[in-house]
Amino acid sequence: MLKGHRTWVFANKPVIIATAAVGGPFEANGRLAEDFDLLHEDLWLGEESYEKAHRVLIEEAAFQAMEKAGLEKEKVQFLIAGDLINQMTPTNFAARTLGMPYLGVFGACSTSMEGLALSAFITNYGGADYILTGASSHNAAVEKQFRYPTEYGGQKPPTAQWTVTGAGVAIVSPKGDGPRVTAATIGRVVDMGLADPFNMGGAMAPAAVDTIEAHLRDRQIDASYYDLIVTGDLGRIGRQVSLDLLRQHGIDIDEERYQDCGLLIYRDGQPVLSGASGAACSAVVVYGHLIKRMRRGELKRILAVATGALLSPLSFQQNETIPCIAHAVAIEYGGEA
Amino acid sequence: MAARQPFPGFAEIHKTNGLMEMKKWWLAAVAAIIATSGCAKEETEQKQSLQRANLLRTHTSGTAKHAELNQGPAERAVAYLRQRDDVRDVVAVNSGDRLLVAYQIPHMKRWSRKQIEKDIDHKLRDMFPGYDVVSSSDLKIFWKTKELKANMDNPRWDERKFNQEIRRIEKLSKEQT
Amino acid sequence: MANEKRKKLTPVQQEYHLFEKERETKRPIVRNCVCAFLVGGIICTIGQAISYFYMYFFDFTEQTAGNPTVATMVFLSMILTGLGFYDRIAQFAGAGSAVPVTGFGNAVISAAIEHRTEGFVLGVGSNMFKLAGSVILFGTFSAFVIALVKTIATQWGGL
Amino acid sequence: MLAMFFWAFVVGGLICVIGQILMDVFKLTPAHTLTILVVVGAILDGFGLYEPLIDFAGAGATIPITSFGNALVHGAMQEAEKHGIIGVLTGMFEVTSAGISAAIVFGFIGALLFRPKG
Repeated sequence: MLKGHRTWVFANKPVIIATAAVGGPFEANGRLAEDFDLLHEDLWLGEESYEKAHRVLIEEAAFQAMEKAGLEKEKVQFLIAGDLINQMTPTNFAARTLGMPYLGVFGACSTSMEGLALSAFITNYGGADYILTGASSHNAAVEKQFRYPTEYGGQKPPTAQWTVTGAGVAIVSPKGDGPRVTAATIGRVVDMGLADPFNMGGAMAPAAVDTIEAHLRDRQIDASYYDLIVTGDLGRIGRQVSLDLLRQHGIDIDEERYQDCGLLIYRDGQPVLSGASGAACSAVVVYGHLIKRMRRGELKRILAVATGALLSPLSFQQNETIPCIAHAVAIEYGGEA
Repeated sequence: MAARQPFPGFAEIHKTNGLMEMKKWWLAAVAAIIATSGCAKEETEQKQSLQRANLLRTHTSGTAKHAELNQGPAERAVAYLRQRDDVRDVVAVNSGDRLLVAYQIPHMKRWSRKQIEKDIDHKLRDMFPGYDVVSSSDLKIFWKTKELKANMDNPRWDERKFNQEIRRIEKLSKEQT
Repeated sequence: MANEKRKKLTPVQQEYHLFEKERETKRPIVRNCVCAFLVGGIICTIGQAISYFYMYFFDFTEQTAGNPTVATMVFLSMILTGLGFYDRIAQFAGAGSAVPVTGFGNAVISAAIEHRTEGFVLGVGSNMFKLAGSVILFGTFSAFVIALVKTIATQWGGL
Repeated sequence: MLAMFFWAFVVGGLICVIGQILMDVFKLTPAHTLTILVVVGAILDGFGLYEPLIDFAGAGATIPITSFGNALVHGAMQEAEKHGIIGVLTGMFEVTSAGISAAIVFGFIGALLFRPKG
């Protein structure tokens, strides 16, 4: 049901019955290593190319989630997923392996919540019994496409971010036990004219602020309604900028309750500069870490705002600025749910 | 590493033992290269200081022992270059109508190396009109000429061999990049 | 250049630019310059040692020792790139490892390694110069123009 | 010889600092920075200023990418002196060939031996 301008409130509250997160070697050294279902110590995952390794990440996460939910892959009606590589081939090939009816979605690093919002919408209206949704990225494959060859010695400025290697998926169903998706706000493209591909956090912050504001306004709730508002991959700079922007717009958020997936995933000592990014960043943190915390009862209501920078190497080279987007999904567990 | 639950029949954690082996091998190779180049440098310096001693000796004892190799012109060239303030070190040999002069320019004057070279070449040609003069400020030529001079006392060296060596150095000095 | 770009933006965008700039982590320029100086200097010193090595043990003069030295440096760059060290050094050294010829070698070699998965002809062959190509292009073209002007000036300038 | 090492270190280091400033202050990509340095090297040689720098600093001037531009001009000029204007075109890679051919050969060998580590 549409509420306000661009927020869906789901009357049937679709359930996230199972989630899974797969990570690479860098994530294994990170802060959230315990929350992954599977960690690889080799970036290649034994495959011939990084793109193939990327595909394997998605497949593994999907199989893990289905096993946890006790589902055969034939029982899952739809797969809604995406990644960052050209034409989304890793996800396409994973969909070939999985053999499910498939909707490929692209929202850059906001793909995870875009997929979750769509899945919740479809299941809420009886469109499916089970939908598998997720997002993934592979550090080396993404670097290869968006930046330089992985072994190229180009110094990254302190504003740069580290692309997460991993995949996070969730299975959404109209019934079952687990955290429930209660609302979702679809973001619009916001472009504040920043053009530095090594400062994505700064570029994406206004998009996150725009979506958070719209969400709170549409639902007519206060920021304190949520135990945690978590942004996708704004990093250190983006988080600070968005926090200040929100305050400037009169939305007071407790700093403790405003976190960023890109800052949660790694340890302080890891050389990630401004934080993590990538489509997998919000996916593995929400589906791996936060859903687990909700199940443990530590968090009751969270708002996950995945942010995406909709650029390509081509658009950057043609001096285009970076258009950004953010999608917000409210997940609640316990209490009145 | 934590939280690894291999999925039966599907997921496998791929170890990188083979790669590690290779890494070790390469490291050893790199270490060897560094070690050898380090030694080489040391040797260079040692040898050079030895040569300096040699040069001193040949200089004081005089090189005119061999009647067929009268080093008069070479000594005159050395004497001339020694008094120039844009020459730090000099060594010269002559044989027949060939005069080979190698010198080093003080480092801060190397900026105008080309002009100094040209100037010295002109001056030497004027001083020794009957000679085919080859002069160079190149370090390699300097080393070679020194070596040659040190070998002059070697009884096994005859004039033919000596001339051959001079021609070789000459060719070297004319080589361009 | 940055200012020109900014002029095209709407006032709201301009305001955000300033807002964001204030909160941006500044590049540690002084630290980067010191690191670049040290690492760049060390690489050049190693180059000097290698060229003395060639001069001492082989028949190379100061003039001709440059070629084998450059080749050796590119070889060392290949080893470091292949073992995955060069990009680590570069994150610390910045231009200190990019400007020396080892950086040129790294640009070629990293691209060659990276695109090996696309095959040797279409991958390695056609991507090898995707980073270093611009250096070769502009180096060659500017050298052509300069040499042409100089030659014309010396040949017909005297007329 | 010690003086040579010292000045190679200082001059090489300073050229790298110029590169770093281009990258950090003017926010140029590494590719732009290196391109500018190569062109600067070529221009300096056009005015006959790069050779003295090489004489003075040795590898401090030959190892940075600026020497690439210098060598290109040098090769072209050498040939031009011998064969006139056509030499400009034919002599270009005479001197630089070592750097480029080494990069090509070792690049290919690298691709045969290594995989990117990520």
